[in-house]
Amino acid sequence: MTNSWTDIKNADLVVIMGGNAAEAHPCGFKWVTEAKATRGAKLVVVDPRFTRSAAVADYYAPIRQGTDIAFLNGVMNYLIQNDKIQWDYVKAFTNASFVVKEGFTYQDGLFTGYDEQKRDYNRSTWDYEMGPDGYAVVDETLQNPRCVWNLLKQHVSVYTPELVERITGTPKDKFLKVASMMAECSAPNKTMTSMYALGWTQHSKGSQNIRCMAMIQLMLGNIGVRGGGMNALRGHSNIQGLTDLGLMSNLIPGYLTLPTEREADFNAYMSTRGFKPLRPNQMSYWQNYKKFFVSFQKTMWGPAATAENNFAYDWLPKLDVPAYDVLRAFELMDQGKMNIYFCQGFNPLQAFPNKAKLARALGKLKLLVVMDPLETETARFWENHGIYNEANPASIQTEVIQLPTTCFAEDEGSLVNSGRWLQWHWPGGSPPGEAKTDVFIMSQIHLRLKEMYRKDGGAVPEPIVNLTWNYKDPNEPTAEELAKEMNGSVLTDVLDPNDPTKKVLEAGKQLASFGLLRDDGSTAAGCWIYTGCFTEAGNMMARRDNSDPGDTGAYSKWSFSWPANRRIIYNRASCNLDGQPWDDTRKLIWWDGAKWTGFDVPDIAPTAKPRDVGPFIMNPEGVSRLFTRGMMRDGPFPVHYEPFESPVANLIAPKVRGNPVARVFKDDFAQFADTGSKEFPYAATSYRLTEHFHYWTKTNHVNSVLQPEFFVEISPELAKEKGIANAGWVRVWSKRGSVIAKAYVTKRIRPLMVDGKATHIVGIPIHWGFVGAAKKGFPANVLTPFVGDANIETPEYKAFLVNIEPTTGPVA
Amino acid sequence: MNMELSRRQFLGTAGAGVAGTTLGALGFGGVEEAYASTIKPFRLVNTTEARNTCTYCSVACGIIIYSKGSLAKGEKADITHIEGDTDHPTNRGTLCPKGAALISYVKSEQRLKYPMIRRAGSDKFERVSWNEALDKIAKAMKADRDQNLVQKNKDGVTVNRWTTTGFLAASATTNETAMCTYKVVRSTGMVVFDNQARV
Amino acid sequence: MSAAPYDVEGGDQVHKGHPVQVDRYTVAARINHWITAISLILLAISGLALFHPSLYFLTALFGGGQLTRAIHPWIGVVLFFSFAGLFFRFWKANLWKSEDGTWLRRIRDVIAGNEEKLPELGKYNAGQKFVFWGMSFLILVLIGSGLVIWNVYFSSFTSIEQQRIALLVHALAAVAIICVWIIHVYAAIWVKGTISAMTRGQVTGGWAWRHHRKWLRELVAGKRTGTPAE
Amino acid sequence: MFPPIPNPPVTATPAKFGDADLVRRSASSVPAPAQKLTPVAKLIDVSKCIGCKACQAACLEWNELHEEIGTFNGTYTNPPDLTPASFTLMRFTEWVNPETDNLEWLIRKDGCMHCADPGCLKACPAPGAIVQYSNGIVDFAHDKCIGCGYCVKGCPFNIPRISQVDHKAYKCTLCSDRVAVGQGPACQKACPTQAIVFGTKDEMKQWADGRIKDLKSRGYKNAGLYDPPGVGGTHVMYVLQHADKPSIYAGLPDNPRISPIVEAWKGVTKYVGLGVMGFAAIAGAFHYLVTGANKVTAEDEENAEKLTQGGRS
Repeated sequence: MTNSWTDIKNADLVVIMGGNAAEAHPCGFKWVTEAKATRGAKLVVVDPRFTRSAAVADYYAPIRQGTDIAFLNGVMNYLIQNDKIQWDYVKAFTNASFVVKEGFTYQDGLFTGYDEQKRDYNRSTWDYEMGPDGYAVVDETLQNPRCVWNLLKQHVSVYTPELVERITGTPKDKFLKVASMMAECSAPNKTMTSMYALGWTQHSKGSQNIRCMAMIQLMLGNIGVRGGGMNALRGHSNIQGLTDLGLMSNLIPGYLTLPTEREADFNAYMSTRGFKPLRPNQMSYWQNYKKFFVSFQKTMWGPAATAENNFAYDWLPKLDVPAYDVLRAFELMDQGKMNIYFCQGFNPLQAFPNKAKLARALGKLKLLVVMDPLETETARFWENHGIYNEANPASIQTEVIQLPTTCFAEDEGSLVNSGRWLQWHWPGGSPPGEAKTDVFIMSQIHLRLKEMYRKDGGAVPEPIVNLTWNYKDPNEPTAEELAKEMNGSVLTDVLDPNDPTKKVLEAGKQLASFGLLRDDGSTAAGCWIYTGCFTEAGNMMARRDNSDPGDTGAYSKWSFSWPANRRIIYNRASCNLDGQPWDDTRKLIWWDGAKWTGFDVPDIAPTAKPRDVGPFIMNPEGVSRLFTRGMMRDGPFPVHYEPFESPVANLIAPKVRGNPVARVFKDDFAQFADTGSKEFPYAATSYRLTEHFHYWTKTNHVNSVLQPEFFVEISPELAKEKGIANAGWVRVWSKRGSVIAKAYVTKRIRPLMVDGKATHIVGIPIHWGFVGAAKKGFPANVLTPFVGDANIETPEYKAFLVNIEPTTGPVA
Repeated sequence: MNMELSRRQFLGTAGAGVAGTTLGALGFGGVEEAYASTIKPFRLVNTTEARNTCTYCSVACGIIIYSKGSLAKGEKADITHIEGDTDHPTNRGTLCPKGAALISYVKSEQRLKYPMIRRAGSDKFERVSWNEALDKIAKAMKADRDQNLVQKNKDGVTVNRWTTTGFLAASATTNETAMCTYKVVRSTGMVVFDNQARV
Repeated sequence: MSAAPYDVEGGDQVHKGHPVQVDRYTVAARINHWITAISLILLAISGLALFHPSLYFLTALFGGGQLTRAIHPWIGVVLFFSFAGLFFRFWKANLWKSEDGTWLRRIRDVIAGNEEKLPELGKYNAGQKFVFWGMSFLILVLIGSGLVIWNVYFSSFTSIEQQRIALLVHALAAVAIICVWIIHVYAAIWVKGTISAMTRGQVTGGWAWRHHRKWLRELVAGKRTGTPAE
Repeated sequence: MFPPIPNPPVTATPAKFGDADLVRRSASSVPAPAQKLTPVAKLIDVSKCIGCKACQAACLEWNELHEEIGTFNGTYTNPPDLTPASFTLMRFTEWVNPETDNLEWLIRKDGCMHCADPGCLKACPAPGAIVQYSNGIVDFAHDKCIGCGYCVKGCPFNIPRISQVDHKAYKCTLCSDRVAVGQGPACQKACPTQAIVFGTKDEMKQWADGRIKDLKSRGYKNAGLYDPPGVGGTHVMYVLQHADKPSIYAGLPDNPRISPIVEAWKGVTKYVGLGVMGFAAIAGAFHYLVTGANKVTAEDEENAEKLTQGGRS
């Protein structure tokens, strides 16, 4: 989230699209009802199903799953055609005026440089025209036909309300109503907030879904302001934290990236991450990359990471592919190219697409290690449960070790909420049986490896034997010790260059902010964006003062928010060019003539003059991007692409199947239903119900009572057509598998008219499996396709094809 | 913790004309010596409180865990109830149907209690000691790493990449656990490393 | 005297002697009667206990409210079948006769005890017949409405509205049957020599002569006479 | 936002009300309380409810109830009906508004309404099994309940359920144990959107006015408060978008009142019945005194003997 849960109360319009906040985040949704009750805010819901969010919405519009970009590009077109743009914001704070290189073009759904074999682009032309002064060329008048604004205008012009209706199935009048409600927020004193989640990410073009809305928010001047922003409603309690801390194939904590093979040495690595400013005076904060990186390396290897060995640059693995994401992991497993796999509080057999493939892949491992507080299907993938999990244990050679871990109620530490608050918690109960913390388990594994490599040597022992492990009890470091390590501390005194008797930084002290980090190895910080969370003043994450001066919803003294305890990022953009708030009733920060001040920590150098320095300090442009240059694999502007399994061909680019650059493994492609398939005529989507939390609450009696049994949702029209009775049994099958469920015939799902043809929708809730308190049932991933988003490989769970028929109950 | 302040804050900022009068009114009847026959004694009396965060979604609602016995005092603590924390700015004491049932997660019959091993071809899990389990894991890792770590690619560039062992990190563990996990995993050169964020 | 005996029941017999003794009820009939009588009394007590708060203390006799609630319907079942026994024994003799009309028309003399002014009667007079048929009808009503409000087993078979009606009907019928019972018991007390009919099974010839002369004549005429009971 | 009630106490706290505050007691009478408590109420704003069932979960957990895991029965309403272990239930209705032709998903939290004139209490034959406090809470005393199910017949909202296990009646207590220490009910504490708020009845009515204004401004011209006078008002009230037709909300009674049949049964019948029976007994006694016993005379016996000797007469 760019803003926070509590900030949503400041919104005038809440748009829930690509998510279902009321159902997935009820207590966060409270702030929507609060905005409605106290500000008279309006709530708009755009969703294939009439959801619980829609139940309390002021306006609901249906949409076919996987067509959000067509809808949102249509909105952009509407805003431009009707001149509903916050011009001062767009001109000053976006790259609308930047001139794009000659040679960049767009045609038939593809941009310049497409290579069909590689399913990839040569993105060299996707960039700005550079001037002789070394800066990007801009045209403040927006007259230049090649400036971003004019290219965008042209790019979205095809998405007329008529075309939007034909693609999305959203009736034209409903589309126009939603567009006009959004358009009202182009006024500087009206803000709209976007609340989205997996409804946008779980598509082969998920990243572009989100970009679309971000661009709309920029056009309306809603980024950086109270009650605005792009608010990704993260799913799990610390998924934000685990991402911040880089527990991903290609990441280093704080959104630094792992080297690739192309970066043979440290200088090559740094040269691609220096990010010189593209306009005069801009902060281009990534210029400090080396400070963050070196401080991280010092955390890992301390004294062993020296200037001489490039701070142990070579001890980091270098990638040969963009990432070894989960889909690639299971593909490799299925090819027999993996031997050991760890699942730490994770149930991939239920959570990843194409269960049949997953089970097959797990069966090819030598060793599977499961660390979890609860029983999972994954740990028992080898167990036979009839139709729910057909397996022959004797033929499965995988050894499985299941380790009992503590849960939230029994451990101490911090979690990062969706609004980037790091909140500390204290244990309340004793662990059951012999359950241990994950920290204990990881430490034990490391200490054993370290010992073996020290004694017997082996392949490249250095990174392991030199890993810093200075904890009071090496067997199980405390949460505080690790928190201090994340925050970072001074390793060697840093003296004042002008007065060497003065220490700028004193060895051993906790760092107060990442501004103090250095690239010479004198500071360490495990995760630079967290620096400030555990300072000499103590544990900032444990702060519990819930006062809120100005009633802004910032709660700046409650816990700690990264970066630098900032509650709304890009908050400089809440003020006009002269540093005064766009809306006096929604002050956040402002320029008092000498410095930036206000209720939140300014997202800009405190003394940076308003007219000199742009608000988007992480970007070398100093402004936000309507045109993303080469930063996204599938284009600098969003294009409507159909899902890989779609009931219709792409109306704007009939030749393009799915997202043209999304990675698809050979065998998986063979398992996709054809476009407009007769065999699989219905558009399915999967989702979670509010009574459940993914597959966890299966093990929980109360939640199993509240929604006990697997069912699928269909419209009365489809039920009639197929002779399906409410609460009767049905079989639903895709090209990958088949499930048996009860049918819920509901008016909340309606067939949509797509390009003149009625398209039926089948809704498939997730939750059920073969272990737990709940009734046995099928997980949705029996049906879902094995393909991910082109940029970040999030699987396409939200749009695929199935067939359905009435049947008799399961015989298990 | 400053709960008195927080309470005033909430009542103050509530703005409603009726703010704050509720509590007094509820107690208007004055103090009864004995409970009425129908009124159960209040369950939370003499329990220990612990401030915690709901483990489910990232609204991260504040919760209070009530237990018999106090960990702070080094006793065993048995959790008897979990309720929303009114002092928390985001949830103000409210909880969703999952949060309101957190205790049935903590006390679930499917909670794992002992390390278990399922041997190749077997159709059941067997108890195993922590030491045996951890030794087995570490040995298997070293063997695989020594054999399959890619030290240099075909162009002779040092890559120190380990792709035959993978690690799928959690989504609800603490940052501190994550930091520890990152150090241990990355120091081995493992690149098949991912978490729930992807899904 | 050639008319076929029409309300003599099996077991009825005259014994010559001084005084004459007449068998009126067989052992089986008496047992059947007393089971019914006891059930009815228990039902009345337990029912009244739940009918009016001032009588709730009566639940103590059954071991408290829960047990009273549980037992009452079962006693009802016993009563139903036991009374059914009586019904099939007595229904024929309780069919309406012309002299019953006359008897009713002279009800004032009945109440005043002027037997000589009344017609000769068979085994039962109209009052007894009224008690018999009244009981029969009310017990049917009570068992029917009782099943509807027998919460433990039958609550799901009827709507709450139907159960409300059943409750009211059950209460009214119960009041009625208790009144009938009072009349029955009082008559037995008032008319001396009656109770022995249900205890020893016999009445004296004089009693039969006074109250059921026609029945006595038939017994005699029907040669249903035996040696003195010595 | 309605001011949240502070976190519950963990140290012994004297109950803020008790037996001295009883205003009604089933099948018995109580002395009028010295002073009346301020009436409390729970306000359920259906227009704010997202049907998440947090109230159901909180109720099960706080009251330590064990509900069975059921089956899917063609609706989100689970379990399908109130049970001795489910004091409250979200009832879902898919209603197409004939005026706008828009689908409206009406979600009503069902449970005890805590009537000012409680039909359950009126019907109950067991002294003290159902009580009413002067703050409006209607509560069941299970040690006194006999499981007859009369309360079920007395209730205009079909709320109480009889356990087949211990044969006692169960329903929402308004969390009397929580209210007694100055807390709100568990469901209200949990409700994510504050669709459930708790306070004095006056505050709730005042709060409802604000909500109704907001709803009217959004086009719900019939928005209103459900506080049915037929049962003397309730201590659980609803804000409805369509207060003109409560029955569209899963059969919420339009004009609830204690059934006239129950009134007749528990009213006139009770007294007249006793009267009639008493009269019958007394009449008998009186008659005996006046006419004396109806005795068999010696003459009767002789006539009988003559008859049996065959002598004609």
